[in-house]
Amino acid sequence: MALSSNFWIWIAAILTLAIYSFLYKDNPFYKFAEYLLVGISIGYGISVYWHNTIITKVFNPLVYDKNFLVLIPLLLGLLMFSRFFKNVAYLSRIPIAFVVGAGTGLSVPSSFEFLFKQVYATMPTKLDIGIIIIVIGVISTLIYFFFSLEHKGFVGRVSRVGITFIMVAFGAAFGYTIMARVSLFIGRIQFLLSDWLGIIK
Amino acid sequence: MKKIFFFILSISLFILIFSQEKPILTFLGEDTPDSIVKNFTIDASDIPNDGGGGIELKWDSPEILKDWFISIIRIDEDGKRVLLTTDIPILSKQVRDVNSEEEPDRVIDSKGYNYWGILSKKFITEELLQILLDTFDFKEGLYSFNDDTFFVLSKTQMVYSKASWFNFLRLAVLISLIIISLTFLYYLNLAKKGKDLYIRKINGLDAVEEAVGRSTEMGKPIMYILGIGYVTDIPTIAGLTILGRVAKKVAEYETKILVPSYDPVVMTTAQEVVKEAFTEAGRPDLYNKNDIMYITQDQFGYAAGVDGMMMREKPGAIFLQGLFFAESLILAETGHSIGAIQISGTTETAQLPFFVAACDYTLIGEEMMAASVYLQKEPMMLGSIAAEDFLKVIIMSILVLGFLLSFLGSGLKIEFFKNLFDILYQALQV
Amino acid sequence: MLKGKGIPVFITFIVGTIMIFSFFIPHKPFGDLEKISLNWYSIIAGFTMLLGVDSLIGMHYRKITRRTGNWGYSIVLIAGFTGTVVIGIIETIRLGTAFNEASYFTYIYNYFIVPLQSTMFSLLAFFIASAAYRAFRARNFDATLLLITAIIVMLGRVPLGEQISPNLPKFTEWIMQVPQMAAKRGIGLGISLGALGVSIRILLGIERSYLS
Amino acid sequence: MRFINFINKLDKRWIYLVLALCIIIPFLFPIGFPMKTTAPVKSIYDFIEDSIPEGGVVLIGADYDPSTMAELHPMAKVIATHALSNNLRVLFVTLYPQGAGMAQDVIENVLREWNNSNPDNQKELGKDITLLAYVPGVSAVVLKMGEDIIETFNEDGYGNKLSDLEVMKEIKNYNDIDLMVELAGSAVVLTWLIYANGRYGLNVGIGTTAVSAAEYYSYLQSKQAIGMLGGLKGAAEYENLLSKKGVYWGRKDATVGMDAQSSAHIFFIILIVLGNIAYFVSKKQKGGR
Repeated sequence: MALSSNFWIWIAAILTLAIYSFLYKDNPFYKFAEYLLVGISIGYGISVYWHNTIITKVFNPLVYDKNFLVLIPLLLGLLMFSRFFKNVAYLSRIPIAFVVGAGTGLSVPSSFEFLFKQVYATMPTKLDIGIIIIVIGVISTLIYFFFSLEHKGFVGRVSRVGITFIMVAFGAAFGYTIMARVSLFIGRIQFLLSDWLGIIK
Repeated sequence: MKKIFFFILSISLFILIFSQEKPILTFLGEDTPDSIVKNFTIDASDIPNDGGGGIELKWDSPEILKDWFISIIRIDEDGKRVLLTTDIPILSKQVRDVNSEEEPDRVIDSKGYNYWGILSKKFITEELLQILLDTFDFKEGLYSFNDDTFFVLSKTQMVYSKASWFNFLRLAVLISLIIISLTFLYYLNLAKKGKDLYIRKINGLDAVEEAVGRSTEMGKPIMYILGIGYVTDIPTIAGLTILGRVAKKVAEYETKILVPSYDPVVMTTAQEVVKEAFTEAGRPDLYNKNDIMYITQDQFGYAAGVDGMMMREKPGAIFLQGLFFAESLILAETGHSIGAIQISGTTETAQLPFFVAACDYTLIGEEMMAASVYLQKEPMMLGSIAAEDFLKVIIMSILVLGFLLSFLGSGLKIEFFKNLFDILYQALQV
Repeated sequence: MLKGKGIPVFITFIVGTIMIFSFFIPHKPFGDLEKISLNWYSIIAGFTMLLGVDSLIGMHYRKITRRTGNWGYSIVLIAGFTGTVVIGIIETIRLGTAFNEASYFTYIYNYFIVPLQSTMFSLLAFFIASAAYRAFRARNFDATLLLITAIIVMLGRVPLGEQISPNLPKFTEWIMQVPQMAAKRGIGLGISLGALGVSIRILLGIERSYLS
Repeated sequence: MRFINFINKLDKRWIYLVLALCIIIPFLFPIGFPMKTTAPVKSIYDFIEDSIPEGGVVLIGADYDPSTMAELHPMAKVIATHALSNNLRVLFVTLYPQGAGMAQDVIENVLREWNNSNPDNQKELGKDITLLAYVPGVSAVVLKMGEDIIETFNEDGYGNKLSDLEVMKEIKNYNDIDLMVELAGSAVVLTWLIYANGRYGLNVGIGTTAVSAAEYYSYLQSKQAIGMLGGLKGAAEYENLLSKKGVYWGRKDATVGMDAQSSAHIFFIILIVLGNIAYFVSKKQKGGR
């Protein structure tokens, strides 16, 4: 195994190092990589969009399936361009209103399902110390999110317990995630040492 | 007619036998060695609570058939044959005939279908499958093909699929939706009538003024990051609402606000939000559309772009409000390294620990959604917060009730409470 | 009349309500509404993407013509953008689709975008270290608790923890399954209630800043 | 005191540098942190070591793709190597098309390492080890193998007829397989447990990702699975057992990865402890003044 002779591997390796140089400080290499990534990813995004949306979701249904329903989003999409003209700019509110309405409408039932699932999962089907702690934890955390009561007296004390639970949870989640994040770096190191430099195999 | 067809088929098979050594399909008789096989039936029925286009097939799995496979062929009113499945273990007990809209052979509502089951101990070969789909005259009984025997089973009754007008599985959700809507309406009404409603202190939000003020003193801009959500995401909308309040403060302090965006719809909306806030503050002249710019719709491309912008513009205060995923800490750590005051908030629980670690103030989950209410303190908005709290009381009551019932039922072994608990438990399942 | 917020708020209300009811009605056309609306969103968003590109490319174009700021890098950005699009077009003509294994467009994805993205992502390994170093100080009771649980869980994830006590990995799992889960559920319940609150405020037109 | 000041004003970049070294050094100079062998890993090892007679057959299921390769690939290597070292035959099987490439890579690697290190006991593809061709059907394939393995696949993954291969001699169905180890990060593990173990009584061991491991503990308790390798750690433990036995020559990928993880985690803890010491010392100083 030796240094890679593949032109593309070299590009990937140099770009990788350019991003890491940001850890030292902002510098021309990082800037180059950053602007390149933003530029290429938009170019890529537009191409994917052209392929997945314009062709598959608008052109094909319109031309082959004679599905004229897609004219509605097409029109709504065109209304977004009213932003370019000051006197009709307000028209762009219509597609936004549509999109937000659909989004909130969809989120209501899914919030419900989530609510039910969480309560269902918390139900004490068997009695042990863990279940008792979970019930106490859920209730005290919920009390912490009480907004219409001042957190004083009993409510205050329970919400303190809630904060304690939240802090333990954050500490645990933080510690638990480190392994996954270190793995990401290991992945890049393997690429650099093995695919590019060929030091390890 | 069918008999003639079968006759011709038999003759042609006969010819085939003698003309060449091709695989042969022979009918061995209606009698089957295992009476159980005879009694094996498939039930076909419309799938309830769906939008139509689906039929469910079920069968028992007797012990004697545990090593067998079943293949199913669907024949519609017009005689068109479609292969539903081949060689699935009898043990699986059911299969659903559901296809996507694009599939030309999908089940169509109010068209009649029969299903034939083919039981075999070995896999059905491609050749046999072709015969079954093309020329085979379906008749119950035992057959042999290439030395392997298999059974053809009685067809199911004619089934029709139909779409339902109400999904009964979601009844519990509908009932609670009605209850919750009524709760909201009650509290909104209460607020309308002028009842004083209270909202507790939210630390991070009191710091908005301080953050904007200090940043202005240092002559640095403010940066507002809405994360990588779309306008359809509730946290993003909450973030946009907070943006309106922050932008107003920014206009009052006559400083600059930068909003790098991930989604173009969010960008255009943010532009309008900031513009209106500046107008409200009486400084429409300070509004610059180009300060609210699009970066890219690529998670880490966005993170790279915003990081670079932070390093070069050196904002004095950074707001991270919206939907954040893995990029949360990349942004928050870079923001910290340039010494900005950071106020963050998100509903992504997985990212909250990182915001808490890296930012000065963090709005945790619901606090962020309540922020717009806190910042505006309009009676109607406060009413909705009070309704949310009332619902929390209901949830807590259910949990406490569940706990008590479980204690009495499972702990003290009182049957009555155990049954009550089971009822409650079932009701919560959606 | 169109200029006010009245009509948009009405549209939001109607669309939102239909969406909520379609959750309970599997029958056509309601059953398909979710799919259709997501489809429509991607079409509308596609048009706004052009607004986005206009915003970004416009900004960098101005930088280049005025020679302000890091205008040199703006050339890199625009070159990257146009290069990718042009190669996409050429490869589509050459191979029928740009998303072909042999296409240079795929090379751009594999050797530019993937390493850049994954390296950006891997910066987290470092940032999580500096954040931990700074934040995990025993300033008060809560902070102490935070840091102790973090350390216990860290130890429980690696063989060293097992060397200290074979129960440590089990204890780690217990922390994740019990107290961590409890707080996560509590926060989750709060979030779904909060989301309901926001949704209802939006549908009833109480909250309308998104329509500014 | 100078040290405390240094810690208090510590530039982040020192942290970054040390962390990077903590992770890179194990790759260049493997450390081999001590680790205890956990019971589920040991039981798979012991099974191959003690319970299978020479010439026996180990079936390895490679149902993973590049996304979980880091954790599962080392497992495939160690188990295959271990089986070869006891002169057992190794068959790879895959229920998903992506798995075939993974399995071929393992076979190539293991054979190369083995033959380089054992000139007097050369192993051959088709004689000691092979990959069964991919056949669609998942659970149906698992069931059919219980009847007749050669008929299920017909060919090996390289296009040779199975009936001609020496490695398949006297193998008819699960009765002739001594152990099956399924490597997957998905629920396909259950297919093997339910059908192959449940119906045909095949001995099944599990190799899975650290994330999925928790799901399968109950199958260990109920003895449906004879053992389990969980994540990089499980693979590293196995590598250790093999090198103790003296039959592992390849790169110990899992051990190295685990070393990097361990040293990174230890560094995190030291960092936090140092930060707190500095914090308390400087707080005391301020309080004393």
